[in-house]
Amino acid sequence: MLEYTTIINNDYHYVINSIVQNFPCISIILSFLSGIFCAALKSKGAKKLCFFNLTVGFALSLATLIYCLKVGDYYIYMMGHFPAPFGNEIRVGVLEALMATSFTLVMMLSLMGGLKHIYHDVLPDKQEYYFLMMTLLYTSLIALIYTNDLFTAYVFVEINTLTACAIVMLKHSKETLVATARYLMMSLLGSGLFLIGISILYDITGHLLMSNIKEGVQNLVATGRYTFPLEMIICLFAIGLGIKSALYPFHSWLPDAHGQSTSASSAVLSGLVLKGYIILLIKLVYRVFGFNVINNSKVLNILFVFGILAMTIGSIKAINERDLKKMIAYSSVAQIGYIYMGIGLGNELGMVAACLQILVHAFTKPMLFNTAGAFMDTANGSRKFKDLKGAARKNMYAGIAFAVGAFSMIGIPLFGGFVVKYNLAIAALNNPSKAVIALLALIISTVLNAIYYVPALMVLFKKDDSTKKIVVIPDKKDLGFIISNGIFIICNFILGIMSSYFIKLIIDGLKVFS
Amino acid sequence: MIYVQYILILFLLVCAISVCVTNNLLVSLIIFTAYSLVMSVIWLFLESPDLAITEAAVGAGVTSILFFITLKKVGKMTDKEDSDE
Amino acid sequence: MNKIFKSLNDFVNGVQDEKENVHLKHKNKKHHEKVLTERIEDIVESGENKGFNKFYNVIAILLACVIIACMIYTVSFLPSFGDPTNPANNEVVQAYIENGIRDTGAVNFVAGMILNYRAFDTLGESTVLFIAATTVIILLFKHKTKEEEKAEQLEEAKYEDKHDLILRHGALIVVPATLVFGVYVLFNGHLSPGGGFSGGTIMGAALILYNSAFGDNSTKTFFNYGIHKVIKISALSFYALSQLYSFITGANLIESIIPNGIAGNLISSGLILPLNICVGFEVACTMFGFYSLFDREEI
Amino acid sequence: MVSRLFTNYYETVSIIIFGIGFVTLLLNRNIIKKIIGFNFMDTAIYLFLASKGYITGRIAPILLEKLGDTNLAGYQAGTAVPNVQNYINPVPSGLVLTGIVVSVSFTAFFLALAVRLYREYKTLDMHEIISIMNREENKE
Repeated sequence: MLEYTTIINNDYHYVINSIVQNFPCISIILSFLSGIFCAALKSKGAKKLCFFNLTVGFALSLATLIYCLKVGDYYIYMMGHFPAPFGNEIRVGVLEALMATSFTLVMMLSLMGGLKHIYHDVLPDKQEYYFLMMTLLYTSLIALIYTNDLFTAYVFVEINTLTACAIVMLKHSKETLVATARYLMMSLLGSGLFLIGISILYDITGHLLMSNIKEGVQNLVATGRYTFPLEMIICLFAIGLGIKSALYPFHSWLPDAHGQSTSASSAVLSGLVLKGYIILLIKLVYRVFGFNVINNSKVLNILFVFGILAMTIGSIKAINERDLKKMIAYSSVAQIGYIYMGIGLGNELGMVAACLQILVHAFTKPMLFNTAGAFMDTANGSRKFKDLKGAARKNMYAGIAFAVGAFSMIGIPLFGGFVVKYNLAIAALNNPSKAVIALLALIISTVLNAIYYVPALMVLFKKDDSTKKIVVIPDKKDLGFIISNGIFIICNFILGIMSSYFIKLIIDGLKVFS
Repeated sequence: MIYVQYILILFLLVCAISVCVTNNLLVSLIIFTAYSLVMSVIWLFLESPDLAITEAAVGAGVTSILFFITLKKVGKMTDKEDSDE
Repeated sequence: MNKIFKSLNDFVNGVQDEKENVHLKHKNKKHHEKVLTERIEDIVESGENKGFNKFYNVIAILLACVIIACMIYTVSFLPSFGDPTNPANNEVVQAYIENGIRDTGAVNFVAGMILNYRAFDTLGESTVLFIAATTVIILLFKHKTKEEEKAEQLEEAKYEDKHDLILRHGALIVVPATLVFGVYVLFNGHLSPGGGFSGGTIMGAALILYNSAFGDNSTKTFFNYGIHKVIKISALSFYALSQLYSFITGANLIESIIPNGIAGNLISSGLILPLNICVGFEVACTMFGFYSLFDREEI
Repeated sequence: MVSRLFTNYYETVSIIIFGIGFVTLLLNRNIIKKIIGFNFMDTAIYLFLASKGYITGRIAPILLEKLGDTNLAGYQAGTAVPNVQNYINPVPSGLVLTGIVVSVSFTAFFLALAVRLYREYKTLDMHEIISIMNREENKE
């Protein structure tokens, strides 16, 4: 750790020796500013500003990642003139920088891939607001990744919720309003539970900063005081964030919200927004309670069971679904289940696998949603499988990308999804009490994944004999779409083939994470 | 003074329960407004004047106005449908 | 059953109406049939659901009881109310009170805390308000052509004199007082209770009262969508920029050039006063914007 | 346990209101009722937080000269400090202030959504809206 002292009196020694350390803060405030200015611009200008901001953000977070790798340690950055229990601070390490970089990339690519649909689905006089919401969503995501203060995390969770609801709602149709209302309701329940958890935690530890809370919690556990409230707080956090990240019994809002919205929104929602909350949960596990405290509580078992239920029941629901986008949305439920199972295994390897799954899913699902949008173009906007027969033949680029995504989700070697399943299996073997169930669930879920993705591929690649009239002629040479899917495919292969490098990165990151 | 606090707190509880029970939207909104106002008084008792002034302006003021305009918009102000026929 | 009869009655009425419009006979009949069948479906459904509804209510009460019981059990373990030795009253609180005036220059420690020590949270908070205003604009704002606007203004002018007399005369007294009080609360945020948010809301409430008493046209002379946008964007961007400055100087240990002034004076406490003013104007605009969007779908 | 609940009466009541609000938000069918429930839930949490900051016999965290804290220049120069024993905890107030803004934003958003939903579906009943939506979807 870099030199950092906390002294109550005004003797603040704090050494910042490098310009790079300012980059996370600059990227957060910069995206705030560009989000605000988007309101003053027209659609085209807002788009340019949004992409400019994402590009700059990508460069800044990449630089931060390289710096962190070089130093091999985390650093703490004061947000203001006062060090942390008094002021705000952000904390940057390898894992955070890695997540921020990949999230920026995913967001840029999914916006690029779905740009045509945004112009089609959103009313022309409201398009600038779409980019405004995206920019502020991005702000809240990176702030959630970097922040080291629970209440700041709460504020940014709320920004995240509000913007996520807004990007669902911006598609001009009746159904999205209903989907937004359900999504908003569930999110509010989640935030309420999260906030009351924070209040009780503040009451018994007296701090809001994650590192100080951890000290307090370790003290309380050592002296054996407040055991029931602590258990309750962990429950509240887990349920609150579980609702927001669509853990199985609380997933009811997800298929509608992800299925009805425009493809870029679905891509960002399932690829990034859900992951933001899960990263916050991992942060809570490591930084607020400490791994051993969480491990001793029963909450991990509950998360484990819910994760396994999500993996199987989400897949079964996806099999029954006759709607392409909703099928992919249910597949998201199943994939979120993998993450929770990894966390629930309660060992380091499981956590590594969960982090890897966050990355793999973030690079795969947006591609699937964007290609689904492209398929819908060939069938006059219908999402039903019966209309989508042979859609992949009409748009070969989308077909290839969808196939890659599907193979990755099923878990075929060489693709990212396989690595996750392999690592989850190893992690499960390290935890004898849960090994049998976890392995069984992995096998069943893989089979179920194959059961719905393979027929979907077969339908999409089937020769279409019927001579339906196509009203909207699909634009096959949509350059942004092709480039974004190309990069997604390459990232998927990189994650699949060079996985050992990423696993090493994540292990390094988790070491300095707590 | 402590008994005043007890009474106010009890009032909050009664408000919360009665909003759940009543079927009339207008009535429940009026109860909500009263609840907000009492909440701001309670915050004065808790020595947080910043919160009291904010809650009085927001909860009993603007939020209630928004609720009432919404009711006007959806035509439930006169309450034709909800009342028992 | 009553409801079925009522809907049948409605249907018959509809048919009678229809006889008067001979031209649309066929179309309308079909429409009415559809409505009737759907209605009956609804009623049947709700009849079936009656048992289910009761079940639902029971579940609701049970769920509420379980949640409340768990949490109350938690509360019984928590530190006592009003005890000075609670864990929450620790060195952080001590530092806020002892060093507050020296560090921030604000006599109101809460204002000093939220606008100087923990300014990042507050930046997020005002952004939440900004986003909410934007979502309401997305949902309810209607772009009107110039002709529509003119027609509406004429319509408004007809009723201009018919606004309630008591309301107008009352507003003449109350609006300036409220406005002045709002400005006072806003500008004294660092000296007394209040601050940007509450002051802004009070000012917004005064604007709302003015609007409902004197009508749309008189408000439009000094406040319209363009001004609303400009105030919001400039206030928030000033906020973000000043925070960027303060974060970067703070983290790099550079002394801030903004003086704290003499504590207790109106113009003191560094950035807190300008930030309060920014937040206040943004909030006033947003609150009035909410009202006018809900009421007339424009600003 | 019951005596503890009576000592913490603010917390107890706020938790009860929280439960009521939570269930109203989750299970009430009317959207406006849902929003009122959400407001109850949030204000209950804020009451809980604010009661955490209260200390018996102390006053609001705004410097008052009548309590003997008169040396303003000294406090600013750092040569003297105000008496901590006079004031309650300012942190919860600040947090609640932030929270109130968040909840009013969500209320406005949800209400606007309710107005739009009513315009499209002519009802405020969430179940009815969903069943109408499903019916329309199946027709297509």
